[in-house]
Amino acid sequence: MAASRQKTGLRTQQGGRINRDKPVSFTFDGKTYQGFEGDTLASALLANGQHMVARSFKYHRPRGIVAAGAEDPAAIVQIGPDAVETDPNTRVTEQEIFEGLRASAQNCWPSLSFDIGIANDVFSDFFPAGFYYKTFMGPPLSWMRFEPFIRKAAGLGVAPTDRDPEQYDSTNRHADVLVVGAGPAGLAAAKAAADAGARVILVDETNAIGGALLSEPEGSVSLGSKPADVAIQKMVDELHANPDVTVLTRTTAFGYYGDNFVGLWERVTDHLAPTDRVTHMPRQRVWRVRAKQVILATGALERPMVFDGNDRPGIMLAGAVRTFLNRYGVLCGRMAVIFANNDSAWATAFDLQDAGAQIAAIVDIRRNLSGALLQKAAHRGIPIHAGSAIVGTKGRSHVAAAGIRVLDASGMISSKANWIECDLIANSCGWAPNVALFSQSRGKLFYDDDLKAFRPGASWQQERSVGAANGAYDLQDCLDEGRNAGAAAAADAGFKKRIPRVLKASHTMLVQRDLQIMPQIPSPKAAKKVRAFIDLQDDVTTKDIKIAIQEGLHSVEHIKRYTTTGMGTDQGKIANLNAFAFIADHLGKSVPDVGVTTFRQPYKPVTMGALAGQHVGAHFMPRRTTAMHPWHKAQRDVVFEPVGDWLRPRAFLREGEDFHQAVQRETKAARTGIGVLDASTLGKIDVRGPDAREFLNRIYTNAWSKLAPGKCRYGLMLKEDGMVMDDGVTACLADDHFHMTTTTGGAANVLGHLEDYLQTEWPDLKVYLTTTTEQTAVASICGPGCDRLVADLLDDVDPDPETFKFMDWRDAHIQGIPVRVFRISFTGELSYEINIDASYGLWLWKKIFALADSEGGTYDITPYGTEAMHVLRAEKGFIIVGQDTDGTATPFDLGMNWIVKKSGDFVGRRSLSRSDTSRDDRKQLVGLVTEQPDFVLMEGTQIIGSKDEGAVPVVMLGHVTSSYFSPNLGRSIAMAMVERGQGRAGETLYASRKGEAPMAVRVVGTDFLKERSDGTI
Amino acid sequence: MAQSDPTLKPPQGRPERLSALAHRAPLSGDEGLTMQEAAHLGKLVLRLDESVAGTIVPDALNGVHLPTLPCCSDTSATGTLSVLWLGPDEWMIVSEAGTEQTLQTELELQLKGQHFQLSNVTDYYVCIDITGPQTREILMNLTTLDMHRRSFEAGQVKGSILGHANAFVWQLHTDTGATETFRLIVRSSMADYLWCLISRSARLFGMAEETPLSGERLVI
Amino acid sequence: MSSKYNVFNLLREGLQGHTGWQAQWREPKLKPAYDAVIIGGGGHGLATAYYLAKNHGMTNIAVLEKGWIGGGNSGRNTTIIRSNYLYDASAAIYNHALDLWTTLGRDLNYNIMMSHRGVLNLAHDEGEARTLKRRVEANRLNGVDSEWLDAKQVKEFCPPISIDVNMRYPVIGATLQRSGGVNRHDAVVWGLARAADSMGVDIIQQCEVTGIRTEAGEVVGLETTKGSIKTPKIASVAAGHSTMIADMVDVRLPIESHPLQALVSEPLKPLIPCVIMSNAVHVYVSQSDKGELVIGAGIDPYVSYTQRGSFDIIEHQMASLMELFPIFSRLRMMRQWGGIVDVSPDASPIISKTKVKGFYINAGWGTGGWKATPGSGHAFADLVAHDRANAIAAPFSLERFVTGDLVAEHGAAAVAH
Amino acid sequence: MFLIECPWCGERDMSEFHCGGEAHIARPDQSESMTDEEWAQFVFMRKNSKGRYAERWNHAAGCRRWFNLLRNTATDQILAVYRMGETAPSVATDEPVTPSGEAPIGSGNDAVKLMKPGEAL
Repeated sequence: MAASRQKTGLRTQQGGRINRDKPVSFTFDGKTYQGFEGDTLASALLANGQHMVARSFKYHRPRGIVAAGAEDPAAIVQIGPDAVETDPNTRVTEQEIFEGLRASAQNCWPSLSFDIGIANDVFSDFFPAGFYYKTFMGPPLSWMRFEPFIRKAAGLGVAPTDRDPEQYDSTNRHADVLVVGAGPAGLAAAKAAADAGARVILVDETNAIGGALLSEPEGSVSLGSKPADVAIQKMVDELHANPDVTVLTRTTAFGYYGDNFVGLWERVTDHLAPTDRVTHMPRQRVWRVRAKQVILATGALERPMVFDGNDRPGIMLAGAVRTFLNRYGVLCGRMAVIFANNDSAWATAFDLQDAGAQIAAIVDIRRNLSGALLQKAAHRGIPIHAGSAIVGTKGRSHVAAAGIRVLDASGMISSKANWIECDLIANSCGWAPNVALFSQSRGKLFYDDDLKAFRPGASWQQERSVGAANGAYDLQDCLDEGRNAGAAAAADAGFKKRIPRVLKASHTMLVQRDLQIMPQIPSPKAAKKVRAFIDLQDDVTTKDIKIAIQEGLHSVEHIKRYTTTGMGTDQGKIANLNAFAFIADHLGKSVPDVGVTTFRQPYKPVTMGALAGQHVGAHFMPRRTTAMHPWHKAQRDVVFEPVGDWLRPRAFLREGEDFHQAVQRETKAARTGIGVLDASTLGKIDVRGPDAREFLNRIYTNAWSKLAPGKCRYGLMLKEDGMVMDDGVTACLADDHFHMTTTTGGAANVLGHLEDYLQTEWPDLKVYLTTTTEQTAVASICGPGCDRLVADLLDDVDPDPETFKFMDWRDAHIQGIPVRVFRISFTGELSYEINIDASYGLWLWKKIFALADSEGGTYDITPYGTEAMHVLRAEKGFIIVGQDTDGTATPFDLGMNWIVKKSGDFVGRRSLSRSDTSRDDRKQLVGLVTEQPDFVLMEGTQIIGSKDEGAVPVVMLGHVTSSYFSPNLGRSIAMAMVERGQGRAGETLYASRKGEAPMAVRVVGTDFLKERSDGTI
Repeated sequence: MAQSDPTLKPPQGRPERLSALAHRAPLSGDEGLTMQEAAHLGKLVLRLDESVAGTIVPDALNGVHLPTLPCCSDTSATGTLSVLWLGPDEWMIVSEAGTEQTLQTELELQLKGQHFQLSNVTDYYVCIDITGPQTREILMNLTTLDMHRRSFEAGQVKGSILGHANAFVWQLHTDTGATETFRLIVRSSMADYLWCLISRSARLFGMAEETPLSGERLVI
Repeated sequence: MSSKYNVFNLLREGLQGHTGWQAQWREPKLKPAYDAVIIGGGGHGLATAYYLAKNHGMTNIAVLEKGWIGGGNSGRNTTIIRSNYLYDASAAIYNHALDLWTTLGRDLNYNIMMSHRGVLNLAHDEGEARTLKRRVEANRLNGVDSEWLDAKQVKEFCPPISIDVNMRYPVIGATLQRSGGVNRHDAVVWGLARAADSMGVDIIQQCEVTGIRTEAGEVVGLETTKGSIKTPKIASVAAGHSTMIADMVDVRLPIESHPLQALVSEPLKPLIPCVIMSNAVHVYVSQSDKGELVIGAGIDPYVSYTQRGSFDIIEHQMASLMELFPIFSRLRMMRQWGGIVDVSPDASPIISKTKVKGFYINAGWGTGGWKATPGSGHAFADLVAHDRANAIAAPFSLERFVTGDLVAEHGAAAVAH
Repeated sequence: MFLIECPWCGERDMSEFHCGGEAHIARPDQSESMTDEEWAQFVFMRKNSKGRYAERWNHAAGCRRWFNLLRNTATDQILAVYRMGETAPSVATDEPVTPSGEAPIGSGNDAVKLMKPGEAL
């Protein structure tokens, strides 16, 4: 076993598409290694003889590198310099190395080479598929005792510990033709489409253009008259020169969504050393592409053979071994055994031998091999084992020998074991078109009996699959399919048909031929001792699938879920087809009869940061602010409240005050001095047209036919279900012209609601709507005697309340600037709302405060915030839609019968007379006062009928919707929705309190100021 | 009261007019990329029946038509007055700063007798102008609109969503043809958000990234 | 032969190569007649069958499933279990379900991995706090476990969450239901199927109902792709496809079927200890026992049966997640999928008789049906067995949309996950 | 992620639109004389069809116009766009062949759609 004891793997003397002039050092598990620019972590580790890089999920078995790309099942590690910029579960076959890269093994303890978790493997007989469903069922909650241990054992990598310092972007593109995959087929397609004048996007998920051609020995293939690498570079240069073409490498098409929307994920800086990263570049970028036509040239994926002991590091896909050799200049082993069921793997043997490796054997399950193939191998002196199979392997953390036996005609074992030492088993069970994106596009697959794989059938979207993705494995076929599809796609996208130039490949490569599938290679061992892995990451063996089937799980989806096959981070890219074939074999069905599991987005895992794009942190959602906001923000200690998208000042704290004290002061000031509120955020809608009145009649619950110009009226809006939706004051500007206001949070909804009715239900009404919310800034000035202040402000209108009456409005000027003044009030106090063009809002605001005594003026002016506004309106018993209502209150429930007109339809009217909405035992809005005047009920407190709560469930009569300490009444006040509340005036009820005796409350009217003057409270 | 910000000084003399982006100075980047506000342009929204719109050319508009082709605009020879199609019965009239009130009065007079609506939205909207060869690419980071030259031509105006903000994207007619200018018309309260989001996208082209004003205390 | 699941049988089978396990349920042939037929082999349908057999002795019944059992919303949800609903009617059914969940694994002899790890519902502003506190109070008086946490306590309960006060939507508090949590959806479906099957219930997969026969306004049988069946009782539990079934007997439903998406991350070592839900930021997340972050968001606003939603929703969901958990940004989304949720106008379910005698409907669970599974099956079985709604089911009748007595949970919580 | 053709503005991304639900539900004129049952039909009951479905959309971020859209809800294929007040055009589509309305292609229900042996491409 000499070969296996020394470090296997080797960098070749020459060849490969790496930059041997640029050595790069990196660390894996603390040890420093060397690689070259252009290496992936996988190729660099293999060049250093490091095959084992991970442990499997369940049994913690050693895992090596199997594939060379995104399809690798289990070679995943943690990357990153520290605990913050760390990337768990990173595939070594995709991570490019850079100077200083740090990688470490994950899901193992204490180390990769010695992992305690291997105990699971020792007892694996007791942990078959679904074992956890059969145990840990003690008394209730007993799972809670086991779960922490299970959770700790599960999981793979470790999440970052702090906020990601990187930026991510997302961007939108429209393309005539999007080509996914830049191998020969994709490149030919992109070229043909671009030549036709189409806008083309060509993407490849690796760092280079060329696809499978990059896995061929340099100079071995020519396209046209040039070596392939030169021809490709020329085509790429031409594409780059075309302003309508975008070529993206390191970019994965991860999701094919509806209407030809494809998501691309570009890794912009992940391959660069931190010192090489340009600070303003995003780490990654999502391209949201809307393509008229899509061409899928996503290639084919190689299937591994399923045999006993097939999971040891050093057992790799033959195609991957060839890629590592020819693209990266790495020999994956010095002593190789090739195990195949088709011709393609033989090319790996020949290339390996040419690079200096020894080929210990080619084992092929086919009994009748083509003469040419046999001849070529014999000429090279390679031992051939036709009609044979590898039935077992040896080696602990690396494969050391392959056990070979001859198969008889029926596929059974017919010889004694022949153990051959090796440090590499390159195996191939044939190739399957990579149909993930095609299936995501919702096209129909069909099972190709020649390929023994699914390939694209009928397309559903504007899509074409070409090349190996379409089952065409021959190079010339790929070029031709790509070229034709590119031209056809451009034509379908509206460009003039052109006959694209033919590109001739120099020769036919060794492709899959005479494929013979054996879903599981037989083993001489007792069935229970066989460990043939189908899913290498989640440790699913053929035995697990057998158990699932034996237990009656026959749907492929059930088996997947029961065994977790295909549910790892690779999503079973190379495992699934083997699983389907094995299930079919076991159930005695055909593969298409068994079906396939869904190919879900994303094709491979995409960082959540990239998906979130730029819409994070300060850009997550806009904060809308008013014209006066700079003034608010400059106050010494102001607390804001988000209201819808808006930020409104909640209270302006003065030195030494807490929030409560500030609110009390502001509330008091608005009734005793002058309070000023920024009311700019209220929604405003201009309503105009000869039918405007009729429109308002239908939209609001009350009548609008007689409101005279110059007057305002309060209105309540319902939804068709009869529940209160919004409220506000609307002013009549002219007979056919109204100015409507809405709640701050409801503005957009209301406009949508109104436009909906106008355009769809009543298109005959001549009414136009335009939102004017932000055109005006609004200062609401409130308090006894505030008319004097308003008089000082206005140039030309006398605000004397005797002549400028409640619910009137006037046009006026302030220093020549037009304003509109409304005498409306949400506090019950004398109040004027001054509307001014928003660009003068801050000026007006400052002008008002220049009159304050604190600024050397003469008025006692207090700015107040939304919290004081809430208290003030509650003192007067005004509702806030959304606080005192919750979508279940009718106007009657709110005691607002007066606002519902006696006749005439309006939106929601019919719902009010349904049997349950007209019941008298509904919850109705009332005022509540506590027995202890200084006790403020918590909003949300439940109201009950008796002093003793008794046992649960307790009958609840209602709940407190608003509750404050009113400085103007010197006591607490509350509003509540209470069952039959309107008939309970004077009744004592109880407010339930956690851990304390219920507090007695008395039912009163909601207008507390009136209740006080009536002597009720 | 903190009064370090000059805009917060008590007013003296003439009324002081501030746009919602008054706190943002013009920004520039590579290859002549610039972003600045076109402050206080007059803006009126006109609603009028589609069927009469094509026949009406109010004198007040100086010969500029109400475009009836979707997403089109018409601009006066002097470039000082434009009418943008916003919807089949909706236009925005953009005029020089300070002219909107006179224009509104004249239009009201001339349209008398029609069923129409004319609303002053001068302060409702803010105009952000971006100029430079990379403008389309910057906008692609923000909008799903097709920004290709074949799809978005000079003079066109399209309502869309930029980031999370509704806005009209209008490509101005430029005489030189060399550099393109896109004018974004966005609600005042969203202007700072959009400005910063654009600057974030434009950082790739050498513009300084600015972040939205924040720091408001929201939690007691 | 190892029909009983326990650790001893597991060890014994381990030594014997697991050759003794029996099929968890049979693959019976469709019989010509049943005492009742349940349409829909998801969690709710199988629970209905289980309780019909167990509590009401009705074992000559069939569950018909168009695809494979548990393949609809049962296999697509984020398995959040909680019962802290506002209204009495909702609290009653969801709390009943929570009680049943607690012992269901043992009752079924199938570990459903019921993890009572706690559910946080976050409040980001005063309005939300007010609404949530109201719920806590109502829950307390209804005997539902629920409490209020301030921001600091939220951080203690769920350390990775950001409670940065400068966030766009700062966390100002949350409700916590400690008995809430998550469980393993496949296990629930399979455990219910195995238990129902063992009592004689026929579970027929790949069997689509193509028509319902009625005579004089009464159900007499139905047609399926596997043949005709005589039955006096049909219980429809078809979730997103409820309208298609109800259409067969001309019963109109107040339901719209919308796409709802969810996704999981790659598996990670334990990261978040509980379930976190936010309405304002619109995302909910927990971590599965396997280590995947299980993440859900809102529905798409249109009717669709494609089991696919819009990519925007995923992007917004991720942005929302970054707002709450900025440390997640380098983690990766591994798999996303969509389901079809049957949304009712008041965000409450329908468990009801219909104008057609013998035709019962259980639908309208919207985005929040999983947590109710055993409670829904329990109450529905009672209705089907007795042709009369019990106290738990009564408030959820179809009639409420006529009379206006809605159970308006959406008014209380915007989204009823 | 629909690409919706606004009757005025042309093809735009779905994010610019707002869906208003089922189309052609006219608000009753004489609601007072309707029974509670009839009123409930108008307010709450919906066709919720699988297959051809007419619904209302609004180009909220663009021209703010409401229009109708005919879509196959089994596949999300948009079949037609037409203006308010117009009746739905007749458009050929894969109508549901079974009660569950499973479309032969384009739907994600149950499983990945496979072609039958001999089925033409």
